[in-house]
Amino acid sequence: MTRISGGLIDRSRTLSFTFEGKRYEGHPGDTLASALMANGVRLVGRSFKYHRPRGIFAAGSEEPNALVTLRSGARAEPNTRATTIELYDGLEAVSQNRWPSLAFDALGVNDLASPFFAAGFYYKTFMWPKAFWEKLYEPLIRRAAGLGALGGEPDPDAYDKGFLHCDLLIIGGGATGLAAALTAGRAGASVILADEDMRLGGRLLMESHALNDAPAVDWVQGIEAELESLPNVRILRRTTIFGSFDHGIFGALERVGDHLLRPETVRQTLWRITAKRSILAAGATERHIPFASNDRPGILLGGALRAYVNRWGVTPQAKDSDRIAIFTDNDDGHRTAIDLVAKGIPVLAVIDAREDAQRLGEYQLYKGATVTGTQGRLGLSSIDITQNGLTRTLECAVLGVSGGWNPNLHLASHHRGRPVWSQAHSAFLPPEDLPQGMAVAGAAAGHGSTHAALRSGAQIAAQLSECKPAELPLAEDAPHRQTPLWHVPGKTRAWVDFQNDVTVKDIALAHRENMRPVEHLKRWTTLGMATDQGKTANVTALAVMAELTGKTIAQTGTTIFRPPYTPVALGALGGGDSGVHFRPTRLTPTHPFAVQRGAPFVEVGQWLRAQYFPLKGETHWRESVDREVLAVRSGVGLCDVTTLGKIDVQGTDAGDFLNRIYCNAMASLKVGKVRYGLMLREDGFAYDDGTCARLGEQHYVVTTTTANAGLVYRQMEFARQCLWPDLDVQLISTTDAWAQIAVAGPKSRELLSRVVEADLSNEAFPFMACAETRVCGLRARLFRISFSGELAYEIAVPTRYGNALMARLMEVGADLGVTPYGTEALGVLRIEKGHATGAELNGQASAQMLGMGRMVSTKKDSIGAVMSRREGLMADTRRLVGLMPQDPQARILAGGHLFAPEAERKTETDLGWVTSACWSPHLNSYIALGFLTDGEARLGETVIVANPLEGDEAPCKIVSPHFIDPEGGRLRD
Amino acid sequence: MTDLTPLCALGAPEPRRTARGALSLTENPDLALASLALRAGGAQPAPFGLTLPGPGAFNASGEVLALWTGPGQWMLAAERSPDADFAAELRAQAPGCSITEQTGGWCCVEIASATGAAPLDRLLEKLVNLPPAALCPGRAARTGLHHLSVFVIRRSTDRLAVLGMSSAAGSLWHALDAAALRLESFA
Amino acid sequence: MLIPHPLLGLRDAQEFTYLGDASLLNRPDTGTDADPEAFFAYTHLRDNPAGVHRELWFHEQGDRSWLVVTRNTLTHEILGAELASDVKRGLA
Amino acid sequence: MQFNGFRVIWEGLTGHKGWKPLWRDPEPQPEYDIIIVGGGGHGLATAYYLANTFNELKVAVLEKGWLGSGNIGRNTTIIRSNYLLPGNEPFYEFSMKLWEGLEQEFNFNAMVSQRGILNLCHSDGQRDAFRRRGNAMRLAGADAELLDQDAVRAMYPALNIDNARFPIKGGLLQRRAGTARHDGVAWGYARGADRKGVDLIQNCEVTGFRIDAGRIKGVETSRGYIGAKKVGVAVAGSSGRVMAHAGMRLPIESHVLQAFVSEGLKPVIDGVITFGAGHFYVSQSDKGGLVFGGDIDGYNSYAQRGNLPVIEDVAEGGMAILPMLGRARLLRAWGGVMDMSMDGSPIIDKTHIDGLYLNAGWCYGGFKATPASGYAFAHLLSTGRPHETATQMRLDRFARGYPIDEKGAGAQPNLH
Repeated sequence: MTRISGGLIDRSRTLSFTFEGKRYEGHPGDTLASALMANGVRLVGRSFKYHRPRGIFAAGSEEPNALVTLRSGARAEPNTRATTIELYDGLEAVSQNRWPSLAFDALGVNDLASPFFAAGFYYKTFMWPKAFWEKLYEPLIRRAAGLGALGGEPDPDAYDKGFLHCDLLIIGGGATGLAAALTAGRAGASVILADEDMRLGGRLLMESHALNDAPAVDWVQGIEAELESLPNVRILRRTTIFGSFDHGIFGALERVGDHLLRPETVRQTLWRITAKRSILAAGATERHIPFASNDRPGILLGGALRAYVNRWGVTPQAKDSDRIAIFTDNDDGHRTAIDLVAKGIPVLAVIDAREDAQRLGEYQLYKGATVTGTQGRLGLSSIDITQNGLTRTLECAVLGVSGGWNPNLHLASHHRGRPVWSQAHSAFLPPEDLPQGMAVAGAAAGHGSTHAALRSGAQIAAQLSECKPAELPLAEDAPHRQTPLWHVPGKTRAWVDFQNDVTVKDIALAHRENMRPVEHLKRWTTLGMATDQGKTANVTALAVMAELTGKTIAQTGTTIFRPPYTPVALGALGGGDSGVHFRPTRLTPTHPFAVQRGAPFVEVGQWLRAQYFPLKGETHWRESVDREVLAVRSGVGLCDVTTLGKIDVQGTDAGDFLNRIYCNAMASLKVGKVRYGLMLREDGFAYDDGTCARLGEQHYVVTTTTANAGLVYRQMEFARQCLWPDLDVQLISTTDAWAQIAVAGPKSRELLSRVVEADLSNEAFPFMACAETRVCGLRARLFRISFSGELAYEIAVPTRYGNALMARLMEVGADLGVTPYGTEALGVLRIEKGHATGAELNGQASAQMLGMGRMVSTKKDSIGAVMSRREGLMADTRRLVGLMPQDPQARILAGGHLFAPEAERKTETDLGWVTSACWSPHLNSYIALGFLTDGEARLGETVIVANPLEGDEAPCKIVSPHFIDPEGGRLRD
Repeated sequence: MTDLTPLCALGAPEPRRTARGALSLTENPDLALASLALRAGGAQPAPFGLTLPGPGAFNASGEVLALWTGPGQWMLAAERSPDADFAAELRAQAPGCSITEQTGGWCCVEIASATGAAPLDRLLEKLVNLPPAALCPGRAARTGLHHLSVFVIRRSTDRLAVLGMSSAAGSLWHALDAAALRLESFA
Repeated sequence: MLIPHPLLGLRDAQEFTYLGDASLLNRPDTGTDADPEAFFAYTHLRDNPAGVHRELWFHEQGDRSWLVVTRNTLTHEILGAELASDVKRGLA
Repeated sequence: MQFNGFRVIWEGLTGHKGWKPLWRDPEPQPEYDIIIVGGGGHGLATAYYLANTFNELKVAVLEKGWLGSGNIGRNTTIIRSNYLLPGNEPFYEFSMKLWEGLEQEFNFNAMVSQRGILNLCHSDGQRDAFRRRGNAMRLAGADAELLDQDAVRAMYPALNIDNARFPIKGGLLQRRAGTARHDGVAWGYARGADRKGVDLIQNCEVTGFRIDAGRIKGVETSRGYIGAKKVGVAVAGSSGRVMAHAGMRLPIESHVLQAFVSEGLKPVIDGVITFGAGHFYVSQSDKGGLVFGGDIDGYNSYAQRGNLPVIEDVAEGGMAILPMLGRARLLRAWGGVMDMSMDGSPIIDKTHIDGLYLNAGWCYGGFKATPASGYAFAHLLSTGRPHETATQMRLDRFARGYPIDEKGAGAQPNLH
């Protein structure tokens, strides 16, 4: 065991967990990483490309190596950083990207073959023989690639979304963030303080310095208590601000249940935070220094080593006597040695690359020295130290590497602001052009010392909330002393990006092959493209490339950062409702009636509509549909048509307005009458159609197709507000306010006369009449319109009475054989009559193609009229025609294409396509509608409906699209 | 007087109701609705003696409530039996305005908290993307909620009404109830 | 994004539907003798600036107002918003 | 230098000392026969075919930034020829055939992988539309299959077919479709063009055109004036900006399209899947990342970044059809600027200025078109005549009323 004294873990309680199936114990406050360390586990994972043995390298979300699959089955979470997994009782984790076992990984051979796997090698080979790529090479590569595996089953956990609004969002709960929150919180601003860790404090929890001569954690807990007591401050723990979006909007992921065996409610909550101002106080991430074989388990970041010692009371030693060395180019590296010595841990030495390095504690110091090699197959056993050309190999189990700190400025450049190189900080600092309302404070802005961090947090918060900075504790203020060493030259591989196995050699190769721009370097070597997004690698790689090109780092430039800061589960982004609640469902007023009748339902946009109403004994849907169709043709049928859009249009200029909306005239429509109307898009193509009823002098009701209801309303509001705001017209949608039932068939008048309190005779209420009336003592609207071609009406009552009205009509019409019919029969009836619907009005058809060219009035201006007269639309000879197969039983399918009998079946000879098709029980034949080139001229001729996709063809006679009653006598009876 | 029996928006003869911790959700079937729009240059009426409210607000007096829905447009709501012709009533109250019946168009869910504002505020932040100030007592807003367009009316600190289109009443109820359920299990 | 609605204050852009360049307000209405060239330019040609852009947003999930929003297409910074009907009437 | 496995092994054994630059960094010459503006996929492909196929000798590509920094550098790598209209389908099928021999031709492994694309349908109406489209594909010589629900289920068992808001009824499958490594395509064309003597000039921004009596003379650049007999502009995303230098307004708006990649995962999705009722499509890269996307953000933008609502919308779509994705993590999101045209289809044409040619309006379909676009543009530049598969992709089709509107959405770019 390598647990040592101290730390912020609760030793009074023990948690049990498994890694690779082996049982271990840890304590509350542990991460999986610290707990594994405490159990002497050094080998945790394998690298992506070479499958190199890897251990724990960092102590936070920047971890490149220690990736595990957490949990199992449907809950398996691949690629999870051991350093961010909060230990819970019963936790199970396994390593990834290895076979058969972590200790012995067959694909370790990749490491031996590494000379052939240099940067970009795969672009240069695997091309012969051609067929082998998909069949052999690629499958091998795909199998070897990837890291962890998904469970493959539906994610069983629930996710939540929410929206928060605040004056000030503080990103990071370390010294800087706490000072800022205290300042703004006391000033009464509404503050949200978010931190990705399980507890507030940031680096303060990981360092040994005192605040006001007391342990820093005491101060942290004091502040935390005060913030908790402020009603205007909201603390979000375990919450990562992962993205900065426009106008002060941030994406935040709260891990509500990830620290539990099973979430109590939701696993994670996605918060969209809208903040007037924000302070980025995300601290900094330590760099390493590439040197020969620098990737062995036991080699980790100096600051991380310090964190494990101070916060978790643990070291990566295998046994207490193991010696620990530090390799650094700056003073901060020495701190780790000082903390280790203070804990009585054997320190081999501090190897400092600087000639002028000073010893800051009781340990041996090698000045002007570097680490030039390491040994140890599955874990570090010794290191080579080179000083003045002399190399000695010393036994050493742990090596802390400190290459200076990179400010965590990611969110500051999510709007593509370019980080600025600072020689003084030997790091990139936040860009000038920050996201709207954002300020950067503390280590994220290059203020590294505790004192400087506290001060900048308090001061910036004070500026933003126009108040005094909170008084701050006394804190260390050590200056930043560093002489950057970007890599230790050598022949053996020195890793820069650990997870993707990018070495200094790969960068040199990219340079040699002229892949020098930063983006080429990144893409050629895959640098920074791993799950850690190169948090510990990118800047170092830039510096190496700069050295190779002889440019400065500033000249070499940098890549910018993109969301998310750390990877975010798609479950959280996709939010709670997938499944059947993915989108709203709209039900018709007679839905209960249809359910009771056992009707199957069909999706029409968001609506569910009854498809047909099967009767006992009917075994095939066609039986039901044919029966329903014939019932309408010979008797009377009922169909809920509520889904059609209804837009109420009022105002003294309503008629004039509608004249401009419809391509045909509407102002001339008489009160109490209905007219069919066609709307065009401004580009001249047909947009939508329906009936328009004039209920009063200044009151019209426009009906739209189900699919376009919302779009037409938007278009009409555009016309009203943006084009002709001086017209006196008011619009409002009433689609849901009225239940509308089509009553169709020769016996429809007879049926309606039994419930409607009005004279329905042809004289009193002729075809295309409308009226406000009463049915069963209830206010109602009656329209004499027909979609089926039969004598028909549509009757509308207040929505909530629709179901009862349907039942009543069934009751009083029993002797007439009244029959409810669904969308299938509706479709057959309208095809028989040759009415266009969405299949014809598909946005690609002109009024001419639909046979309505003459409807486009030239006597008035209306939307689309001018553009409908463009050459291409006028010259288009395609027309909607009817098609009857020579063999009535030959099934025609919508989507077949049309050809002259002798023509070759190819694009050039394509004459059109079938838009709609069905079996007509009335005509005892399959029938279809389609757009056909020279359609009018070809009436009576034969075309082939070709469906090569499904391998069938049928010769058809070209007929009028009005298969029944072309003169429309039935409608008018 | 009709002899047809109406259904509630959620499809049953009786209104749906449920309790989730401190919160109770109740379908309100006795809300008659009609919209009012000013004609060009028309004066602003005071139907039922109500001063029509400005943007983002509502006014209530007795059983009638007026809600701003857009420039020169309001929705009026009153407690009425389902077959009442509220639009006709309003037309008489606001001559020269464009009045449109809306009663059947909407499903109204009343949400009440037994423990003050907090549970409603927690619920709202899970449902709608509006700053708390936009939904404090006396305020009302039309906004998006789970891909639905809704009116949210903050009747008082501990009472809230949410109106969504009646055809999607089931989806609205699901969204509200699921959110309330999750809050409950937190409490 | 946040749209500064002239009547309702800042509202999330998700409540809105975007149409495009505010030049769509300037329909070349000339009754029946309209110029096809002008209509073609109106319906199809755009300045498409990389910078300040006046554009139409519809408050579909709000008060159903059409707004003219002035926004920088390089930075997404919003410089203002007016009711489209006011703009069309020359009031804004 | 020829790339092959032996070379890779030899260099591996000899310390990779022998590798040469993939391309030169030449200084611009005073004049060229043809200048291509834009070193993205289409510009590089155009230069490659000009030099290789049409034997043009003095060709230069001028790139504002680094080669391949256009949308070829940020897309979802899908290649397909599953279009509907005669103005498009033959062109994209021509592109598909070029993809099929591309790597051997330019001696660079662009990882063209014909893993198949499956478009899911959720209603009878959608299936009918797919039948019309599938037949159009067959008639143009492409492959297409209409799958029923069981076939879809067998192909992708992880799809949410039963417990879905929009149940999956079937799908349209093109087996020859798939993916290609986007950067590899740019680099392959760049290297191929360079080897044929094309000058690839990076960090060279075109700031103006020199036009004399209606005829192009050359281009003003950040590296000085460069003369040219012909200039071809292939700068999708910036077409409006660049052509403004020639005083042209285009039937194009610039919009941002976001794309996404997950952390690396072991193989779980073999081909490309697109959701017909939500906005989502996905494939898995050879490195294991799930590459996915959805709708454009919808507003004009040159910012190369998008916003959160679209990220959520895309993820919702993903969860709706593949609920196993809940545990996968989004690693990176990026935004590209799309040339959204007024009918959703591209433009490869002359302009009213002699010698000035335009290749633009690719919306978000540009990547799959790269080979055919380069070839057709080279054909037009070199012969003065449009390539047979691109005869309808004309600039004047909007004025004359011959749109190529696959979706039937009309003259509103953000609906295409």
